Amino acid sequence: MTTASVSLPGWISYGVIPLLNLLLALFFSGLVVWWIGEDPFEALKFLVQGALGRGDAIGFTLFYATSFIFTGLSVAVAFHAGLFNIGSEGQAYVGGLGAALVALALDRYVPWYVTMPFAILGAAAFGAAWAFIPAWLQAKRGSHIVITTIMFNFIGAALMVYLLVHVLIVPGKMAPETRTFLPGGQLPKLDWLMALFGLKLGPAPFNVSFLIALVMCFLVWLLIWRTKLGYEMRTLGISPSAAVYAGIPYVRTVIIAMLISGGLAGMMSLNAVMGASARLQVEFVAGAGFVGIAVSLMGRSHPVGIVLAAILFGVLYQGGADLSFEMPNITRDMIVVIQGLVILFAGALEYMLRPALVRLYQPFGRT
Amino acid sequence: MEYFDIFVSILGSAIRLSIPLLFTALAGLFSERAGIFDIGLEGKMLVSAFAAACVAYLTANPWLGLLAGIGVSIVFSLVHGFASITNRGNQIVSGVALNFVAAGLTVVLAQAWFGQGGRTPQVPGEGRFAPIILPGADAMRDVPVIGPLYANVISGNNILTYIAFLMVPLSWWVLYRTRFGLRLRAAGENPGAVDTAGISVTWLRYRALIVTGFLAGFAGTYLAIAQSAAFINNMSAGKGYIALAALIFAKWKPVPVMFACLLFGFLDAFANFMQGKSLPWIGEVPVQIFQALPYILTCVLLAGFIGVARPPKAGGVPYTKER
Amino acid sequence: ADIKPALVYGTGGKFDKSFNEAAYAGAEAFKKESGTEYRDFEPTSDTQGEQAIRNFASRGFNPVVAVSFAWTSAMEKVAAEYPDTKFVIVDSVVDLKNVRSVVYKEEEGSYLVGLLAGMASKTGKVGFIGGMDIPLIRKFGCGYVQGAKAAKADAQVFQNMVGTTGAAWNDPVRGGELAKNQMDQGADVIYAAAGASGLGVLQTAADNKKMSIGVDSNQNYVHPGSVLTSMVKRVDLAVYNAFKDTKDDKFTAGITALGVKEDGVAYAIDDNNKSLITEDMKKAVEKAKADIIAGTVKVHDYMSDNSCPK
Amino acid sequence: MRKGEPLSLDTASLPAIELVGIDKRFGAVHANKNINLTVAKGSIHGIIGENGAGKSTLMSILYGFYQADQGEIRISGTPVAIRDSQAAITAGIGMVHQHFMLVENFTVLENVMLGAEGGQLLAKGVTGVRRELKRLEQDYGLEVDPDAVIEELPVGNQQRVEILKALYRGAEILILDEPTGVLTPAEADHLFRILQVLRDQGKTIILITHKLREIMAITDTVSVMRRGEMVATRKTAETTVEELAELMVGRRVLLRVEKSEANPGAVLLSVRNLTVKDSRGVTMVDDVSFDVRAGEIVGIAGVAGNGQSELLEAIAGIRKPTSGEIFIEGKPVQGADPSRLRALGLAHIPEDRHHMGLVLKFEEYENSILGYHRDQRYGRGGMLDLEAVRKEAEEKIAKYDIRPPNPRLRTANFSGGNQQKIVVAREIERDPKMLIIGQPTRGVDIGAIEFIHRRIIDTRDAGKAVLLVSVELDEIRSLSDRILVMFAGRVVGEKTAEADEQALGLMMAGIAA
Ligand SMILES: Nc1ncnc2c1ncn2[C@@H]1O[C@H](COP(=O)(O)OP(=O)(O)OP(=O)(O)O)[C@@H](O)[C@H]1O
Ligand SMILES: Nc1ncnc2c1ncn2[C@@H]1O[C@H](COP(=O)(O)OP(=O)(O)OP(=O)(O)O)[C@@H](O)[C@H]1O
Ligand SMILES: [Mg+2]
Ligand SMILES: [Mg+2]
Repeated sequence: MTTASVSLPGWISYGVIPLLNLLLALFFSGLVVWWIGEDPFEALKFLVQGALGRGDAIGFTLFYATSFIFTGLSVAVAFHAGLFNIGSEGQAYVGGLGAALVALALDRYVPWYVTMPFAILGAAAFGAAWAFIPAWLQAKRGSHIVITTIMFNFIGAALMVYLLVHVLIVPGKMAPETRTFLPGGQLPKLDWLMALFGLKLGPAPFNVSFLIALVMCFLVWLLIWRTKLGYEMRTLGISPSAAVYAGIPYVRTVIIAMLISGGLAGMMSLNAVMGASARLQVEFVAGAGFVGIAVSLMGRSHPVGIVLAAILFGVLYQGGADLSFEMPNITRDMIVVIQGLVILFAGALEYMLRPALVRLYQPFGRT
Repeated sequence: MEYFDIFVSILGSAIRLSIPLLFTALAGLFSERAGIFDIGLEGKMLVSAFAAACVAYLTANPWLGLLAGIGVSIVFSLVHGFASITNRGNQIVSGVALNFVAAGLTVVLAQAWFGQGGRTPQVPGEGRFAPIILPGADAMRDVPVIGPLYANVISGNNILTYIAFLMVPLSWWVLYRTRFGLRLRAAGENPGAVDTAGISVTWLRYRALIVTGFLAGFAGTYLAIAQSAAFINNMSAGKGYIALAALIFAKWKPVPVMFACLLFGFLDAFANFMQGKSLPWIGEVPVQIFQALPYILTCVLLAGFIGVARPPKAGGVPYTKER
Repeated sequence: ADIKPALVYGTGGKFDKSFNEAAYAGAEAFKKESGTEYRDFEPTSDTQGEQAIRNFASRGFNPVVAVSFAWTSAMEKVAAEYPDTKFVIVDSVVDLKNVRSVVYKEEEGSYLVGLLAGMASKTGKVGFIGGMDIPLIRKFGCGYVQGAKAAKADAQVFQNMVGTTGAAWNDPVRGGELAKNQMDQGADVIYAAAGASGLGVLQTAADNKKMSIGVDSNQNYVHPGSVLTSMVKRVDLAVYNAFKDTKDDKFTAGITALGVKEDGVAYAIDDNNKSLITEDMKKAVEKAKADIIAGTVKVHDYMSDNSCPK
Repeated sequence: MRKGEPLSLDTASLPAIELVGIDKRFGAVHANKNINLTVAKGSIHGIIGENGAGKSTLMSILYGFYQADQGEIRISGTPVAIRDSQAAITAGIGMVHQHFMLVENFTVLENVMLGAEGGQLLAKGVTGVRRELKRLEQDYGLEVDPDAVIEELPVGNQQRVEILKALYRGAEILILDEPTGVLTPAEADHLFRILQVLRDQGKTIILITHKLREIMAITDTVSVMRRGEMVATRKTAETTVEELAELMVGRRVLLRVEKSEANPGAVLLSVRNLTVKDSRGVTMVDDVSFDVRAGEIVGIAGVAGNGQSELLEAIAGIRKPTSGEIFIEGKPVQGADPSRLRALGLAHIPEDRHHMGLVLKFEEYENSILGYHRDQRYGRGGMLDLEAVRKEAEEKIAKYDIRPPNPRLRTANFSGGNQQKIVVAREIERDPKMLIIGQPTRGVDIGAIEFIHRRIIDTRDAGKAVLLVSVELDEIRSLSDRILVMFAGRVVGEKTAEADEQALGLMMAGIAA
């Protein structure tokens, strides 16, 4: 008997299964740690302490989480429309250009809260622009968006490097990066928010873009489940043939979904560029776009799930940095391994645990 | 420098650069023809490069390195199979996942074992696949036109290069002239037909993935101990994706795959060559343009401006009988 | 005084046989001499540098030495957060009261090896392969060109960069491929200033029986008989001095520029390359060195005006 | 390969197939409930049952395509474990599936060889296959070009390839799952002649069909399935069409729907010289013209695959016509997209509710606005007012007696009949001017059929234009005021509802115009 069509209650589908997936991923990561001769439990301890042990650690964790919320939302929005956007990385990168240009233009003249809305627009517009061509190619020419977005990650990297090396670099400076933004181009830190919980933020770059991310979560929820456009996207995502029947314009919906997706990815740069480093740097995205895939898969493409998964990955990122510091034998690339395993278990092997859970649950669930 | 010499030089470079693409694209050919999209080629290449470099470094024997590269790559293929065949997971997602695991695991292990910033130590000369000078290469060198071609392009490559080109007709033969090939192609078009013919689709697809692992193992090995002399983190640097693009460009056929890979290799070589040089009228072209060119070209190809590619019909869809 | 020194490498990794390995050697030398333990950290990506530096500072390590221009902005930030900690940055300038910036006159060292290359070349064509395309690396190339032209006025110098991002330090395949290109165009001596990518250049030169020039550390031993010489950049000195000065309470902030005169940059001769350097070459290069120290030869610094005299 | 091994005497008298207590569930669907079936050797055994009754499932279990959850299979009296199709083939079973199991871009030869290549290398087997194909062609009149590519063959020939595949593997027992659904009557007759030859040679044949006429014409025995159960087995000679129909649906069947005389008004929908080609450039609809007036039902009859579906899709805006015109109230609308057509008052009940009419993963209320979701009554501007949507969904649920009456239930969890009601309610309740309908009662239980038929008549009586496509001739005849017959993409004739079934059948076969 197959179990695929048996439905499980939400708390199992959205709670127990992701948790088990995570545990499996951690278990295999533990094996790797053990294999290279370190104590996995010790490692886990360092990881958790490093991520949550102090105020600044939590600040870093939330800082990373902010980036992952943006990219996770980006992947999720596309996903709802049936599109697998692997290009959040590149869209975030190019989005950074938008944010930086706004910051560079305005930081001298106005305070940050005036710059911010323009920066949001700039980041989103540039990110969206970078998603547009793959979207158009998918919609009009049927080119597989997975491959085109990967290609655009590479193309975006080349473009950004060119601009940073030849155009935006401060003459005479070594590193290909823009000048440092003045406070008018920086997003202030959220010391006060941490203080509410009696924590000291310290040097952690946890900043206002976290709040923007939360607003975006709400807006994405609204979009997907409370607007006609969201309805169309979901129809298209679940059943393209039903979308045709319903007269939902494929080209328009695909392109809009990808523009929103790219815009959200682009806004990740608010956090990294304007919130943390106060300048546009080469490769500042540092894989956050790819983490977004894992976050979206784990969070089941729902904003609440995405926030939780993003924080989890924030813990991994921050804790992982500390872990590699405490146990030099374990490099931070361990996080990439965990990330891959999470994607594997949460995304590709999601049906592995289901039948067993259905069997476990069924005797109790039904009356 | 004579234009012809430049051409020969670029051609030689193109061949060297296209070999990993060729192995990888042929690897993808087998899995995709069997109905499994393989975006994880990149990761397979990477792990096999790592394994090959480790073993070649420890044993100073390139063949053992190759064996290790192939073995590890097959293991990765089997994991992909476990996720996407046995558990009917999304093939793209599992491929992406394996790419991450590969990128992370190789560096973690390399750093833990060798402490060289995620690289393996340099493989000694005898642990590598050295260039082979074909008979008469030096004598031929001065013969106009064919001389330089023979001496610099055809001769002077390592054994894996020749194996790669041999793999092209071999793949063709396996796909179109053997029972395994017939069934494999059928599985990619209509797995139901295979199943009702009394053949296990699962086992067939697993075997296709093993072939994929086998060929991707060559690609990684080539990168690590033929083209260079160590594993370097992320040394595949997107070649798996380019190979995939070549596969699409070639419409999933072995001989066109070879030409597509040569084209991409040529672009890469040309980019290297053009670096820092000026073009007439245009002036110095930023190297980034050349770096991005294969990716741009891939998009143009995918857009079907150069003919539409029809992928294997059942590709990307897990085979399920019972909904 | 008792000190807790710390060292943050560049992304190439500790044992890159080049830049980072030189830093490591300096730290080891200090440890051997003073018996003081130190901690080090190898970031594998750009984002890790800042956290590593901050981690060290926040845990009371002092001095904290970061060897790579890549950590400039990180250093600017962290050093400001920990004004009581002494910091050293190599290859870049951070203008803060508690930071010592150690920079090198790479153009001078590159001039010397360029001179040797020009003299050793039979074809009159030599090559330069840089890692990441940044002013610093152009500075190497520019000095090298001047040296080669000093040896042979009509010398032709091919110049290539492996890439434009951090990955360019770590791509020996492309390094080798670029070297092969240059050799196909006639170059018979190639200077690699490309971190780990340079290993590919050295390898390809050895495979093709051509000569190469190493960088940062003495790389003559990598392929004996094929590496003509190495442009040694004494990063070890910077690290060693930073540790030692702090221990002796003699730490000074500000910019230190090390050139030929200060022995900060040099060319390397040892058993591995003795056979490649003739007496004439040796004489010429020693004279050039003396001229530079004396100031009679001025090597143009690319970074002074972001251009190289043609 | 085993071919026609002589049967030893003691097994000859045993039944060819015995199924004992076969049980199969697909998740929540109980497709086969404790089924027993015995098929005599050398006979043609028919199986009938409504859509979804579980016929294909049962046969697929016998063929090893699915695994039964419980039960036993005996071949010639010996219990056999049929774990996969390989085991079934070895046991001498061949099957022609309802949905062909052919590799479309392979040649006939390659398809026949697949799984029976005769060695690791293809070259060896090829000549053998060719020879065998020739023999089979001569013995049974199964002609096909071995080097033709499947996707370029007409369906009838594709089916022959399926039969050839089974015979080539030496099948003694041949299962045909609805083989005539895609055939014209003439082709069907040809098929039946072949089946009789096979039976006379001692082969056992199981024939699944919906068409009682065929059952009466060719089978020796017939079994009836209903809702996963085997409800009866009869000797064909001893039963009647009426009895079988009653067994099939579980109660007396009303063959006619009560309806009054039509009262046609102005032309609302008209089609002129419409031609539609598919993606391969094959002409599916060929120069079709007709009108539909207010207050009448125009039925389109035809064997499946003669262009009816494509015609409907072209009118509904889902498929772009290659040439020709479509007018709604005189306005040309060809090429308009479905949402514009909806705005002009065209409602569409598609023939495939699972893939078109519904998003099965959506909750019921979400499906109740599919296609109309942009309407301002469901929320102002771009927002969706879920309260309003749910309220309306509840009203429709009550009016159409959709069960369970829960707008928050996932659509996949409704039964086929109720799913169809969701679609019908949505399309009719919008009070359209025109209604086009494809296969309104496919896979729907009899109660729902009557209900849906009633709504269609009511719609007509309210002065709407109705265009109805169905492969069920009875349905067409009982609902339509005028009947157009399609064959090979063309409208080959027009009849009134009173037309003789024989005449319609001949037209559907493309024989008489
Ligand atoms: N692979 C499957 N997975 C899940 N459910 C299935 C599957 N195949 C059939 N079903 C369900 O099992 C039931 C019986 O289906 P089956 O195809 O056997 O009916 P049938 O009698 O052949 O109908 P038809 O006349 O339409 O061919 C239906 O409810 C159907 O939806
Ligand atoms: N494609 C499918 N996906 C998921 N569930 C399905 C699918 N097809 C059928 N089902 C489930 O199978 C059940 C039976 O479907 P089926 O179409 O056979 O209707 P039925 O039980 O015969 O009811 P009715 O009397 O209305 O025809 C439904 O309740 C539905 O939940
Ligand atoms: Mg059926
Ligand atoms: Mg039913």
